[in-house]
Amino acid sequence: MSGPKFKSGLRLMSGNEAVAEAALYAGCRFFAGYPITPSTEIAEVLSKRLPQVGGFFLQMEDEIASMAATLGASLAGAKSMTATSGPGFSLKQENIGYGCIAEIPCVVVNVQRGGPSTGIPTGPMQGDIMQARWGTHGDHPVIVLYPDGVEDAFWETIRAFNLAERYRTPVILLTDEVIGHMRERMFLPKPGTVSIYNRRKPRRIPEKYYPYQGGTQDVPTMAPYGEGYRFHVTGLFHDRTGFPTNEPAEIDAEMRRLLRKISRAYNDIVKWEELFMDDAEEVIVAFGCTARSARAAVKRLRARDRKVGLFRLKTVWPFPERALIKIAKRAHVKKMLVPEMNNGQVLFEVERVAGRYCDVEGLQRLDSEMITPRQIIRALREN
Amino acid sequence: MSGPKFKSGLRLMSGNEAVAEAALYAGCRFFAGYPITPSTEIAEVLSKRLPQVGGFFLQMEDEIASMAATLGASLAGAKSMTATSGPGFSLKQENIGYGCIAEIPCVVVNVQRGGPSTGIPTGPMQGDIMQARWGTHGDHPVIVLYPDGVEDAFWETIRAFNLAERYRTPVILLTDEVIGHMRERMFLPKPGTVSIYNRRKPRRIPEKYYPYQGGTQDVPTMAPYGEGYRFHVTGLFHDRTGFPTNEPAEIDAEMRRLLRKISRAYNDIVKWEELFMDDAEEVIVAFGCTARSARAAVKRLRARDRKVGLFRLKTVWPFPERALIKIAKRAHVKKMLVPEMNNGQVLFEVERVAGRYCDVEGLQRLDSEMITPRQIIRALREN
Amino acid sequence: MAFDYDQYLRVDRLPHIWCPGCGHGIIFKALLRSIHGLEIDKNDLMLVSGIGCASRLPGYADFNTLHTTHGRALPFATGIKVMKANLHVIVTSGDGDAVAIGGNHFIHTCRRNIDMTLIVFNNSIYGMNGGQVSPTTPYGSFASTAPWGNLSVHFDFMKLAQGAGATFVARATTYHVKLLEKVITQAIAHKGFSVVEVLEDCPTAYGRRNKMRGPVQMMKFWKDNCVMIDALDKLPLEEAKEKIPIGIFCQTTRQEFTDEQHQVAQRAMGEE
Amino acid sequence: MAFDYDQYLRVDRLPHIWCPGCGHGIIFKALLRSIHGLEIDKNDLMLVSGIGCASRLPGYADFNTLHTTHGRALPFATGIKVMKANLHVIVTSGDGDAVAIGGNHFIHTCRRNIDMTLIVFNNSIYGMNGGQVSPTTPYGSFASTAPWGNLSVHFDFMKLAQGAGATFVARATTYHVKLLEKVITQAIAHKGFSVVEVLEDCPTAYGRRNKMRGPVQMMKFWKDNCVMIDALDKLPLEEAKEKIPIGIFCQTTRQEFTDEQHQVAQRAMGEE
Amino acid sequence: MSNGKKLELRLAGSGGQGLVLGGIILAEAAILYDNKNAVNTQSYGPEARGGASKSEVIISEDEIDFPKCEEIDILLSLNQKSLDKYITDLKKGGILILDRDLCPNPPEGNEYETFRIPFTNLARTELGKVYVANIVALGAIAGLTDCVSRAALEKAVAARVPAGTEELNVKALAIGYREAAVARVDHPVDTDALS
Amino acid sequence: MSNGKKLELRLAGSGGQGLVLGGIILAEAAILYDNKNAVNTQSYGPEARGGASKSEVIISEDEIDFPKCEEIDILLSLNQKSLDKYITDLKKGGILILDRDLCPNPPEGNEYETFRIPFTNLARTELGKVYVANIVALGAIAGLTDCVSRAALEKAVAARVPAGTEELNVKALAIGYREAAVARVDHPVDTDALS
Amino acid sequence: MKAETTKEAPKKKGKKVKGPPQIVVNTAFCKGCGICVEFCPKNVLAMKGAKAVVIALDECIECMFCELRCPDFAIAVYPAEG
Amino acid sequence: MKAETTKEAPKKKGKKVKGPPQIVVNTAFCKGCGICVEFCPKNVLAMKGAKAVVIALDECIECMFCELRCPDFAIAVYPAEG
Ligand SMILES: Cc1ncc(C[n+]2csc(CCOP(=O)(O)OP(=O)(O)O)c2C)c(N)n1
Ligand SMILES: Cc1ncc(C[n+]2csc(CCOP(=O)(O)OP(=O)(O)O)c2C)c(N)n1
Ligand code: SF4
Ligand code: SF4
Ligand code: SF4
Ligand code: SF4
Ligand code: SF4
Ligand code: SF4
Ligand SMILES: [Mg+2]
Ligand SMILES: [Mg+2]
Repeated sequence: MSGPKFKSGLRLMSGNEAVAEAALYAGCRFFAGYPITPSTEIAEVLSKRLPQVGGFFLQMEDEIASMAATLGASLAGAKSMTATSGPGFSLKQENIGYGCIAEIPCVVVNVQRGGPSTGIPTGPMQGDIMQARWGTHGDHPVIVLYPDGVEDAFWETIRAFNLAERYRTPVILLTDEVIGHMRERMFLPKPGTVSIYNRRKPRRIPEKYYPYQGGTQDVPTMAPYGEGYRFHVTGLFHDRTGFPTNEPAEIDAEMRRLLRKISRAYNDIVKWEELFMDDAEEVIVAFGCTARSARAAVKRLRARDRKVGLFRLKTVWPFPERALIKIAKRAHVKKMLVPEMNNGQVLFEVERVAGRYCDVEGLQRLDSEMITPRQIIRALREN
Repeated sequence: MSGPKFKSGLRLMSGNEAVAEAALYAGCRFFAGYPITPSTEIAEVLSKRLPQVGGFFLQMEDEIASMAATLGASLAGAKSMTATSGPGFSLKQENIGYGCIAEIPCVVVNVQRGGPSTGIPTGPMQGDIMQARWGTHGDHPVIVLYPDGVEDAFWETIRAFNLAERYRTPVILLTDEVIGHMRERMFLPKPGTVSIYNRRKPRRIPEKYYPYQGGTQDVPTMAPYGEGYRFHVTGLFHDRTGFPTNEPAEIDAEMRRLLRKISRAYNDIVKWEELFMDDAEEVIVAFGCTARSARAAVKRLRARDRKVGLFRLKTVWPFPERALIKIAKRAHVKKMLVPEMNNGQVLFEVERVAGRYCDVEGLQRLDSEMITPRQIIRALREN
Repeated sequence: MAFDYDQYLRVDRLPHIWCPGCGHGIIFKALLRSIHGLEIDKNDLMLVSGIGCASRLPGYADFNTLHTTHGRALPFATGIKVMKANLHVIVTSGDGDAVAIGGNHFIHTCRRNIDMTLIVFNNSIYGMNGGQVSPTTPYGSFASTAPWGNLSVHFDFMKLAQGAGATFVARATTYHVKLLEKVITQAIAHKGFSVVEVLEDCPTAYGRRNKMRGPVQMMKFWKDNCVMIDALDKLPLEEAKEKIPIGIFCQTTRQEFTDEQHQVAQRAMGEE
Repeated sequence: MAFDYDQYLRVDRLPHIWCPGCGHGIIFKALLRSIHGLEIDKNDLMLVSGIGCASRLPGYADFNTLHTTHGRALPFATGIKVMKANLHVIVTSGDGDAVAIGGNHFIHTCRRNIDMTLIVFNNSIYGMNGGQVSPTTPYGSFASTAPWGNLSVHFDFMKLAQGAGATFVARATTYHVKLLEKVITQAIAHKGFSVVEVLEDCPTAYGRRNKMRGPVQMMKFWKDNCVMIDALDKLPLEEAKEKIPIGIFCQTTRQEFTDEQHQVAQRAMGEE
Repeated sequence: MSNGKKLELRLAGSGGQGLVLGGIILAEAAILYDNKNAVNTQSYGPEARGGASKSEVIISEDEIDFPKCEEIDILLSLNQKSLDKYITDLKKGGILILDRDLCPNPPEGNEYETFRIPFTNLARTELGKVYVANIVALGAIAGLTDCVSRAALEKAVAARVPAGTEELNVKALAIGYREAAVARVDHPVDTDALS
Repeated sequence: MSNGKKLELRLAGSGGQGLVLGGIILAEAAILYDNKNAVNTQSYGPEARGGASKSEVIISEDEIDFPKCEEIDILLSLNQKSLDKYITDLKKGGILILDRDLCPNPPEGNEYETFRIPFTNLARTELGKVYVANIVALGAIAGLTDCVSRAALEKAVAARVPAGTEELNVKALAIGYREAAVARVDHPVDTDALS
Repeated sequence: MKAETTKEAPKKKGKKVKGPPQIVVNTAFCKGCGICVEFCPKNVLAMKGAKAVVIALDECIECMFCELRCPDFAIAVYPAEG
Repeated sequence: MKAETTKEAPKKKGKKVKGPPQIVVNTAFCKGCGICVEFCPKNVLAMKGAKAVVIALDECIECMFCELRCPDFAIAVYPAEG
């Protein structure tokens, strides 16, 4: 972590600023984007900050080009990032899929706004949870993180880069208009004190390098372009050499390795936070800005001796399904409540994994206003 | 149904040809597309056929423009369609979302190929099931149909247009490379014998017309542009007049009506096919080309007195969840098997709705080859 | 004579959201006068836009109006025009809408020569989104995403449109209001695709960052630096180089796309 | 003297998938000779493509190679070039890849003047996808999606590139192989964005539908109808109008994008 | 606010009146110099200028979970439109601080402790710069409610305003404090009771 | 194929050899003129010309569920590459029909009923058009296996080939039938046993 | 908007009025940009607070530029008849 | 491809060879497009079946056009030395 431009210490920062600053700590040196409310400040901060640390900021002609340039820069060896919101996230999908199959590390930030379509650009919603998982065509694994505040946004951004580099894959960092724009206390660490993962480069000589040979961890090493390793990258199905194949057996092997490389790393990737969970009879499963409301609700209810707990998703995908099943199976757990600013997206997953062990209910808000602690309390009381 | 160019009778046709021809029967007079394997023949047939019935075919500069022009033409009063495959479907998502919130009827065909990304353009897969539901940002309802053969493709295309017009919404017709390219017997009906639904136009005078007032069915009437009704359409949240609003209560009302207009029509929209289901102990839930394998497997097993049945989704979204729950609750139903050419997408839904009542298992194939009847039989035998 | 704008306005939606001195309103008014001058029935006029400050315009005008997605107004409009050839279709786009995200549709619409008019509200910036650099921001200018100065040369709309095959290409400014009305009128009357670029000010998002605080200052800039294209030759070369030409750059005719589409249908229906 | 192509080929991947007589192979070879002539180290050369027949080229060449998504080669390449300024970045695109779906990236890359070379394999058709009409298909020609004849005028690449601000713009054909090699060499040597359009044949998807069954016939067409741009003046006007000009259309210099990016970083790092 | 409770403030006005900055300064004063916790959020419409926009600050010594105001203790409004729109969540007995001239119609009755101060006019007449009205208002808020300490607020203002305008702004702040002090003479405020 | 069973045929060769059309003609003969059921599928690589491609036809009197071949009864191959790639699913005792010159290495042993006929050469020498080799092959397939009736096949060919070439193609078909007839003299085929 | 006053416009917009020219500023719409003031060739207009006002009606030559350049539909000039 | 024969190329590609010019057609790669044949100014080449063959080596003027225009890396001309 070099460069004179890191100022550690206490700050008031917005979530978007924290994401931008964290990217620099994580080693990001390339950003390509197309501005869109409410993610724009990430681009604005980085347009100023990246050159200060010797990096590059490109405002491209659209979101598709932004995603493409982000992937290109990563192939050339950079840690790279792009940021957007709903409409732009939709446009990036094709190239996100490319990044997954070509195994190109990068971070894609989606600061969710009110949708569908143009919706309400300046208002928050959480309607892109499923899109983050299923937005591009074809099956592929995906890592999606979702912080719930400024400090968390900072650390989850760093985690996003580390996971991207470790697993050679695009990582999606979801936030929302509330997290993105709200300003909170942020303690910026000393540069150099943050633990950073850099992609593994090949140790073999170029002639023996296979850019898509998974090895024991299923994650291939990655040579940057232009450093003596001349290899081929394609979005077609390919074998370990990177060249296209039509052979069913090879396609199958590639797909299964891609899926396995993420599924086997469940413990490393999937994180969550528990609050008052030990004896909780009612469990609120929440994420992002809505987890703030849930936390307030849980504290207030605990003050009234209600046995309520909070299970906050930090990793949304892969879904923390093993953890939730365990909890749902606890004898004293009666119900899970999933409050979301959408029509019930995570609710689907909780129903799927926990539905056979306990009651699962949703609480949805679709008007681009935050769910309040009171609403959650009311929802628990009602049932 | 006019025009001299409809030739009824027995034919050998491919699925893509049947979709194109059915569109004409349904009254489609506008198609905008960008060619992509394996959907291209739909465009090719329509480039020839549309002008013959007085319609218009536009090959646009990309898929985004194709989707936009398709929506524009519909607003101008035409039944319109576009067709694509994986990568193009990803690109169309933003404007599909626009079509949903602006309530613009049209049909979007996705002939699924092998993916993710460029994958294997000439091979089949079924990896876009979830994308068809969740591909665009923000929550909105969606109608997705999936035929399993040429004749079915013909009739489901007509149903897609009818549903689009009846519910003022884009309807997605999923097929796959197998259905699209395979040639089968097709009996083309006499023009005029097919029942066709046309969008309801306003009966009120222009001054009293509200383009987004739902009425009892929640579906607003629709005036075409240029016929004396001067109204406004936007992708922002809007009130019944069509003009933008930031008011939470109005946003909420709009979102709930949008969702309700589809959910209340469940019985009209959600269709499926049952084969040997009455006494089935093992139920195969299948769709598209894989349903062909499943049907073969069921027949062969029935010949061996195994109590196996087939539940074939014709409507994938909204998911036939009520029907499946009823079946899963039957005492003699022990298991559901979901064979898919993807990593288990419909499996998620079946687990969610039926998981608490019976065993649910998946059978996945990821190598761009069809699941064979033998594989299905083996999967049933194993457990 | 005071022009009665109200006849074309959705008066209950006014005042508009644009900032004090924003050029968008000046162009809007010129457009309404042009439409009036051409005696186009309100029911026969279609206004289409994408996303941005400029793109809010159709919401205020009492025609058939459509506010689409960012950058996609032209293909939406194309679908409409082909189906309803009798409509006069006018697209109002910001510079970003038209040639950043919308650049591909722009060049292809020029190429097709479909009978529509595009009016580009060129304030050299992304106004609505808060002042980010645009493909029309001058080299070296500042923007919220160009804090070190813009590194890229801006598009010359006139050259780009002609390079792509447009048949009517003109430029005016919000200072030159009479020229503006005149070229918009000619553009709408033109059979084929017509592009009018209007140089205008955005005090909020552009001016503020580029030492042009007020709209007045920016309009003076147009006044002092723009010259009618046919007067350019008469200036000494050095001086001419410094000037921004305005006026009609190109006006030709060739096969129009909607016509062709309808002719093909005629041909095909005839062929038994 | 027989040129040793093998030194630049992934020989085990040959023969290539292109049809008999497809122009792509001719251009490929000219490109390899140009690279050789410029004495560029194989490790310092980056080939990027989109999707299409032409886009399969990088897979056969022993450089750093990248086969991206349809139409997006240029922005991928931009990311690479900015990060690794020492790489010679060459993009090989089909006409559809470059100016149908990729049109926006094309004009913006021209505008930015980033030091890369784009070679457009212009066979006037979507070859790989099976013969659909392209923005470069001549007006009136037939394609699988233009059974009634193509209704749109095609782009003039040379005008479009110049209109968008490219600093090196040239055209050659697969018949004029020596010119081809020469302009590719100059394009790669050019500091800034260079565009080379190569007119070539696609017997399978284009020729077949347009009464040009064989590649030979198409190459003869280039031979008979193309004229060096500087010789055009010497022809009688009527005759000149019928000809297709080839050669270098534009060669200028201005600030290059990667340089600027690096200079800004220098500036910003200095500022404490 | 000497107890551990939390205080909810809302600053309302139109785009361009500097209330976003106002919220940031308050939050920064609390966090960086008063060693408290704070959260600042905003909401605004599509207009770049004009319209009704708001900025909210919650100040507390504990963690702040829900970041939006639920029951507002203090509402500042710099124009009538925002006052009408955003007064709803002000709690009974809450403190309402208005720009006297730009909010000609204050709520009737005495549900709220209302203070009407001509911020914009003071900024124009005493400092010659309308645009520091927001800072005058900050001074008045702090002076009326002790939500942040004066030393903290002065440092926060100086750190956030454009270089070269520190003096002007600290003066603006002082004017705000003066107005507050004057007002409190006739109209005592129980700052301890806040929240 | 006089019983209700189904017959699985695969036509293999390289792109451009007309096997897609061949499959269509066979299926159309079965459906439109023989009043049977049929399904035709294909698979091909990225190459527009060359490579290994295949076209499959299943003919049956019942519904055809699974549309791909599982156990092939009849395999035609017009080049060696396709033969090598696609022979795998030909069932034991199945009928293998090869272009003699373009498939120089037929499988060894007598697992299959193999017929080697110089389709391409016949088309070139007897008709002067290489491109009707596929139709010659269709004639031979039908002549060897009776998978569709001759009347049906003739009608299907005439309906599908470019206008003006009907005669040429029917002649090509006749040549195929002749070759089949000749071959069956020495090499009897039990067409009833098929499938 | 209700708080602000609007000078009443002549009954029939678009028609010339009798008597001297009339210049009407709709103060509810005027955003005070100053464009009309700046570019009036005869200094007929001035800013008062944040609104345009007429200060020298007699000087007006009815060139209409104030109206044409006002971005806010806020100023209208009704030329004198004849 | 194995079924087809390939004339062996001179050991060192890119080097001039001793003796008369050599023209080598790689029949495994030649797709028979006929371009080399058509554009050889001296009719040195001809098609035989679907492959190019040399029929008049002596006529060759070493212009290289056959090689330059062959799309398939299938023909190489090794000029005579000196
Ligand atoms: C797909 C997408 N990307 C980005 C945005 C965010 N956005 C809204 S308006 C705009 C640019 C507006 O600039 P311009 O088109 O020049 O219009 P102006 O506001 O200057 O009139 C942007 C980037 C969006 N709405 N949709
Ligand atoms: C997003 C997307 N849309 C469409 C396609 C289908 N497609 C593949 S190649 C191609 C066009 C190829 O034409 P061109 O770029 O001219 O290259 P050529 O094959 O002629 O060399 C198309 C439309 C695709 N792969 N991806
Ligand atoms: S931000 Fe700029 S373009 Fe948008 S309304 Fe304000 S002045 Fe006009
Ligand atoms: S289809 Fe056309 S472009 Fe593609 S390889 Fe064949 S000849 Fe070349
Ligand atoms: S009409 Fe002309 S002279 Fe009269 S006030 Fe307006 S600008 Fe001034
Ligand atoms: S131009 Fe219009 S908005 Fe501006 S000051 Fe004059 S009247 Fe007011
Ligand atoms: S080198 Fe020239 S002369 Fe010799 S064979 Fe080739 S084309 Fe003919
Ligand atoms: S040009 Fe090449 S591929 Fe074509 S015939 Fe000659 S040697 Fe063969
Ligand atoms: Mg703009
Ligand atoms: Mg092409």
